[in-house]
Amino acid sequence: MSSTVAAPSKTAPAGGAKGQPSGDNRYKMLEATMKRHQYAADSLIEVLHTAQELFGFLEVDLLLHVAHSLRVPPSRVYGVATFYHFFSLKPKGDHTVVICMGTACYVKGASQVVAAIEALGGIKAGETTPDGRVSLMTARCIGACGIAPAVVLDGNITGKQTAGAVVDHVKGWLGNGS
Amino acid sequence: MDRVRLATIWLGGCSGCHMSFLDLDEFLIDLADIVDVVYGPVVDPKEYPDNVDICLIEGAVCSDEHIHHVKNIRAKTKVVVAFGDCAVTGNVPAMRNPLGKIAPILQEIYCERPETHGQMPGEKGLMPVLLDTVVPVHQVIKVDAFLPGCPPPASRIKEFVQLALSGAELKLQGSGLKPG
Amino acid sequence: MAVKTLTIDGKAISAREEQTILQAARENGITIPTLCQLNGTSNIGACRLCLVEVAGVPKLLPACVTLVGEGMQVSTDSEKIHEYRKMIVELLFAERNHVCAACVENGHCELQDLAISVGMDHSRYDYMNPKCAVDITHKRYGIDHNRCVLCGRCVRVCDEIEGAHTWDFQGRGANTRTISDMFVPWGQAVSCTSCGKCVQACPTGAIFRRGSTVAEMQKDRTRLDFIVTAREKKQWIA
Amino acid sequence: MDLNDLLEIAEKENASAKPIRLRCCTAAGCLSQQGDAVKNALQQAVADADMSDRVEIVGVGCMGLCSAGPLVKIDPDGALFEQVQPEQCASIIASLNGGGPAEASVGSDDIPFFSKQHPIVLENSGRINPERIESYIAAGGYQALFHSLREMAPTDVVEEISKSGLRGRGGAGFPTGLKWATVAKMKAERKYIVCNADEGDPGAFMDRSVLESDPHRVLEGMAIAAYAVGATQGFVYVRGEYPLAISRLKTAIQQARRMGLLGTQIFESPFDFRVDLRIGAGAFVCGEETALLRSIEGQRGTPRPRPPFPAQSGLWGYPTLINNVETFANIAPIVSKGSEWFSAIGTEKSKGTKVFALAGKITNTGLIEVPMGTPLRTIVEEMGGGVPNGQVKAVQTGGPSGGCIPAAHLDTPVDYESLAKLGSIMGSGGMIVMDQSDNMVGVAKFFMEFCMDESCGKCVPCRAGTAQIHKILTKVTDGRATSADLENLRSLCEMVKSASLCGLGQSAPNPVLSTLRYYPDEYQACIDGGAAAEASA
Repeated sequence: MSSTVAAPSKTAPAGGAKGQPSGDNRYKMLEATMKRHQYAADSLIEVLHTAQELFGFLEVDLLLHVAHSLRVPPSRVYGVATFYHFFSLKPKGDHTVVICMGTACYVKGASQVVAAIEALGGIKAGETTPDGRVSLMTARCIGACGIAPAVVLDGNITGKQTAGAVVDHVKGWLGNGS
Repeated sequence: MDRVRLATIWLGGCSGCHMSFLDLDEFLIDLADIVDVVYGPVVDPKEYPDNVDICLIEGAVCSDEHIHHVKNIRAKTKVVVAFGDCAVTGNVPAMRNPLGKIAPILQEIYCERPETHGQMPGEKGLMPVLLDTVVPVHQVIKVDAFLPGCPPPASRIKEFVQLALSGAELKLQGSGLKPG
Repeated sequence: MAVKTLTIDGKAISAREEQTILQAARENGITIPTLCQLNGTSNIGACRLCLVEVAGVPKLLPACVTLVGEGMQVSTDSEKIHEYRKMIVELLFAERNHVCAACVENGHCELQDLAISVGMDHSRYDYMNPKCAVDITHKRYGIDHNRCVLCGRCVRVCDEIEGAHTWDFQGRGANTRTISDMFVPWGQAVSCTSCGKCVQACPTGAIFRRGSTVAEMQKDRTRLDFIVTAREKKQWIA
Repeated sequence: MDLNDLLEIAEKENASAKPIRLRCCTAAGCLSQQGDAVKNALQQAVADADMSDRVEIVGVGCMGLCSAGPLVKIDPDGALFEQVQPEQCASIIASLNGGGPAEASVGSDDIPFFSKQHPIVLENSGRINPERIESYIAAGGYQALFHSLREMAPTDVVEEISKSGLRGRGGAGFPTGLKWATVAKMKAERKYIVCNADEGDPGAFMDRSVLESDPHRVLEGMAIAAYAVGATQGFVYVRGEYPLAISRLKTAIQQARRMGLLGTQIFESPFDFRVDLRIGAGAFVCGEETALLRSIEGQRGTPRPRPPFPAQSGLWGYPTLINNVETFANIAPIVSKGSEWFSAIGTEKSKGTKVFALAGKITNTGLIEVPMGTPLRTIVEEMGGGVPNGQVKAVQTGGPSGGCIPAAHLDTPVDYESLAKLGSIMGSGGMIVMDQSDNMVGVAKFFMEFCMDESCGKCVPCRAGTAQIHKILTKVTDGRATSADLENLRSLCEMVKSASLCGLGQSAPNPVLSTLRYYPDEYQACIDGGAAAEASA
């Protein structure tokens, strides 16, 4: 029962689309997406997809900008952004390893792969190594059950994986700084 | 009729439930005619006796010592009663649970706060070991009846004791169930 | 306006066709427990306390959103329903950190009243002990998430009656939390008009008036109903 | 565009085909095993051998046998190569030119895995190029839409689907014709068609494969449905986890629009139909139809009580027809070949075929399509080839909403009713085979963790109940549970099943209840003997 207030460090006034350099092309592209959807409130999820693709993650200021543009209450935007696991409010690491935890992968030992990477990176699933190199995530069945266990390494689906092989791969990321 | 062997015990709580019991006032005198208090903070015996008919447990289970007590009580008692909110829900003593494991809490309270003396109290083995999670009594042993309230008002305790003495089902009804 | 006749717990009653089972029951003095339902706001059927049995329907139906039907035979007090209600209330107590003894709402709390009405003397479920924040940044009110039951009454009253939509939920499942604006402390939520409707709407001590101490907080839900009636029906006298 | 144009496109497409064609699987399963590199290497080898005039390399959709991927099939009547490596490609091409046998492992398509199938939904999968609409048209595509629009009244189409006996392939098995008739009867200024491609059950990848292999089939089904019920706008709601399916659908929609097969005045009829994509964002609950609708509307995917059903009040309050991918994929063949043809397949109450995704401890993993009523044993032991070096212990169907069917019931015919009787469900079609090394309490806990994480949090039984069930199961696997805990587990499961708001909560207890029913000893062993081993690989 803590008496602290859970809140992000950053707060910005509602409707404040501040801090967007007019030269930032990404805002223009986001604007184009919203325009294509005629700034309709019900395009919120589509717009958040685009925003995350452009910016990598959804910062509070960015969410406020979207809320303002689509005329959706800020609390609803935040509620939607945190309801769906695809959206990330924190920056991801340089590399990502996504371990499928679908049933087929589970019975073929995916949890051992997760445990191995957690041990290697000293992080839990859903976290990024402190140096920002690697994010570890688990997925709800990526539909590659035929080749379980499946692991997505920087966007590439790989099948029939073992803890050792994935550890070796991730070691490469942690090691050489590329 | 044999005299009823009653025990009470005070675990992790404030003793308010025992105080409320004492608020039974003149009913205590009636009780004394038929009940022997065989164990508890208000009587002398140091060992929990065998063949106890009914035991009122006040307080939550907070330490290894409490676990030992309740298991011992369960083995030697016919009717075990969770007496008051701490025993029933964990209540105030359980408010530390969301803070996480006990070691860092003790560390902060005894060592890190500026107004404290910078060391953990007692030597190893001298003090009961606090549990990471405070739990109500029924999560450790089987509990036969629950008497909620913080504290249960004397009237509710009286009603409960009368139920117990009459041999009726030990289940309070209506506002008798109000926690807090 | 068509009228339907039906029975609730064997009692024959009539109701207007647009009425829900809950409304019909209340009009006839039959109590069905509720938690997420709040007069004046939309019904969402979320707490599942008002589930009733309807003859011929294999599923339990939420009385708050199920319309009356001709010849319907509704049962609100079967053993199964009583047991389910009790389990739901026990789950709610185990889910957050409800400490009645230390709560502003003690004695006036809907959750506490439910515990009494379903005959709960303890929760058979392990306590979850989640970490929950207390936000007292608003100058007049506070929100203690330890006591929140996620009924959504504050969210709906703020959106539907006040129109500010300060409140919403973030996250999902057991990690759902009530938030104000972009998850800022309530005191910094610029959309909040400080109208206090959420305080009145909250069934527990989760949203309270600051300065209230144990058992001091008493809420008046009828004010909300009054506003809606006044706005929609132009009736200012109940 | 009319029928002649369609036939002309088909003719042109067939005429341009070269004498020898190598089909390379480019669905996600094979792609993840270098399927792309294999296709490129084959193309390079053809160019190097200067055989481009008579050999072509075609990327096709899923051929089914994922465990043997990447797969390459030579047409006509050539070999099926398995686990092809890029470095083997030159020898494969050389073998076509009389250069000795290819240095790649040759499989057979005359094994039960293939021969016992009855492809309807998957008839084009692995055959046509999913990125070319011409390829679909050459396989007879969009003719059913033409027949519907030009030769049938909307009510005839509904009637035909009703007579076929088709039931929803998303899991619950609601009669498709009845659903269509309901939407068709609604009077509204607007109606919507929604294709539920939010295939969230872990262990299910049928819909992904259909979308990756034959996206136009789904679009055609949606268009026919739209015509039948009077809708003009459709949405395909696809999981964000399926990027390849999304990109192929996007391509397909563009191509169809360009050809006038979507858009206004389709086939010179007054019928307009537009399809948009909506990408899910990682929430299993959005497979539930009312949650899916809220998600399309840009909101948190929380379900709402039904009635009103989406057929009465769906997207933005308008009547909305929601079917899943496989259901829509069945529509064109039913219209083309007639309801009698379709209803002759399957069992009395479950007509047609069903696509299943075989995975887990089984030799042949991948996709199969079999007539309804095929015994589980045929699927698992004959077609799937059984458990490698082991025995089948249980088959999990229906994902987190389904149950575990013990080996003793392998002779059960797979249809909606039979599976329900065993305490499981058909679900969307995932089948995970488990062997003796799998601990069933661990499996139940795995599914409960899934449901707990995916609960939307709106209703109390699901939100708090799944978390509490998971907690009790953890106590069981840790060896800390008592028989009182087991009793609480059972009663809580019953309550969550009966009292939850939507299908997620109502079915979440199924894996626990079915394992309690068939494997009570494993639970008891945890209580008597301490911790259970987690299911191991």
